[in-house]
Amino acid sequence: MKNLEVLPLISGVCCILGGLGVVLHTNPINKIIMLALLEIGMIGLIVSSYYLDIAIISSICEPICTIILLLGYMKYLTTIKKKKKFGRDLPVLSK
Amino acid sequence: MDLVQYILYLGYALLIIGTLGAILGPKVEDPLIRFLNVEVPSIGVALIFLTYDEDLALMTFIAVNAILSLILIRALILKEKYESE
Amino acid sequence: MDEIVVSILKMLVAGAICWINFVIIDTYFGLPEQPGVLGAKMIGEKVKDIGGNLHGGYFMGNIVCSPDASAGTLLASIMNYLMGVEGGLITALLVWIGNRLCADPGYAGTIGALTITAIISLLKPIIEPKYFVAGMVLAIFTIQGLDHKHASLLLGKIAKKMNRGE
Amino acid sequence: MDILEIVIGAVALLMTLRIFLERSRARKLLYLCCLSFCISALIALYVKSPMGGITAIVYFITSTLSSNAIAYTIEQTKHIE
Repeated sequence: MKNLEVLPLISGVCCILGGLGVVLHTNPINKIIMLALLEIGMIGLIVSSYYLDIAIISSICEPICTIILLLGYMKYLTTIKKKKKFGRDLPVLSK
Repeated sequence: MDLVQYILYLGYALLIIGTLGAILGPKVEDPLIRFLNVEVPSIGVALIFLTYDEDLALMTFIAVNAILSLILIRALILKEKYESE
Repeated sequence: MDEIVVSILKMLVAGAICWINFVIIDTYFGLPEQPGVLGAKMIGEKVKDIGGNLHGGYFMGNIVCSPDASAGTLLASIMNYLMGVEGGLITALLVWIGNRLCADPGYAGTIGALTITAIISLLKPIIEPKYFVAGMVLAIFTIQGLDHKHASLLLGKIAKKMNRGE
Repeated sequence: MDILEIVIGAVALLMTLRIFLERSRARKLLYLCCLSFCISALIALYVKSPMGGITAIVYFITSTLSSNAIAYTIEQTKHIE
């Protein structure tokens, strides 16, 4: 443990706490914030082994993944709300 | 402890946490929450790729992961939509 | 032991310079007046709910949602540490591109980067550029990380004194 | 280890713990912004070459983009829930 620098130590703490946080939280937006923390840890570990080009590619792909998850969450939420509203109305209409 | 061993053990820890969390985590009956738990072991796999110096595999894995999440979340929305009709 | 005290003193002085630089530039370009994007409005209202000031909350939300003079200060001091004066100009270009991606006019970021480049090139014989990197982290820690209520009250008072925001 | 890296590392460790323990969603974003400042400074102090500076700039701008999207979604879904 004595020949490690500061960046790998911080990134390791980010990875472990982010992984526990994604599993333990139950609201999807909280889970996505914790996923951002986990990806911060992964980028730090990639940089600390000097793969700088892969770090650039990875940090460009991270907001794309986040935006896809957020758009999907909004669509999913509106679908569930619409299903609940129809579920109350539809038997009345079909009678 | 060496840097390589440190990253390797970190990747194993993320794999174990993520797999157990996807099976018996809290409120896992909702498919969106289970899908978000599955993202954790994929980052563990990326760290293990990093340990064995597979740089091309790591780059491909990270890029494909973004596209894969698009397909899976589209499938979830379609399932909810077909169940409501 | 004497060396450590001197380096901590240099870091604190550099932090004070960075704090004054980015707060004045951001307030002058009207960050506390209105939220630039929709997310900054939500953060300002949440900060107001815990007892802070609304305009200080808009300031903090605008820092989170787009790279402003704070990001310009940090990145320009990084590139000055690594490349010299040319790095500051490259940073101004890249921060402007990032600002346009976040749907912002982008004057605050570039002017912040150019100002800190001028300050660093003036002060280079006394304080080396790597102290500015750590000083900027301490400066952003006092605003975003320490205590949101009192920080937003202080920012609101500064905005009122400079006639930006009520 | 340098004294500057130790100070920045202490700030980053404190921010990580406060993100994990905070209840409100909007204030987690403020702590996340401070953490990405710290990591960007640590990358530049660790690599010490111009390519490291480019990596730090690209990382910081894209992390800002991601937190912008999260804040926008919190505002949008407040009316639905």
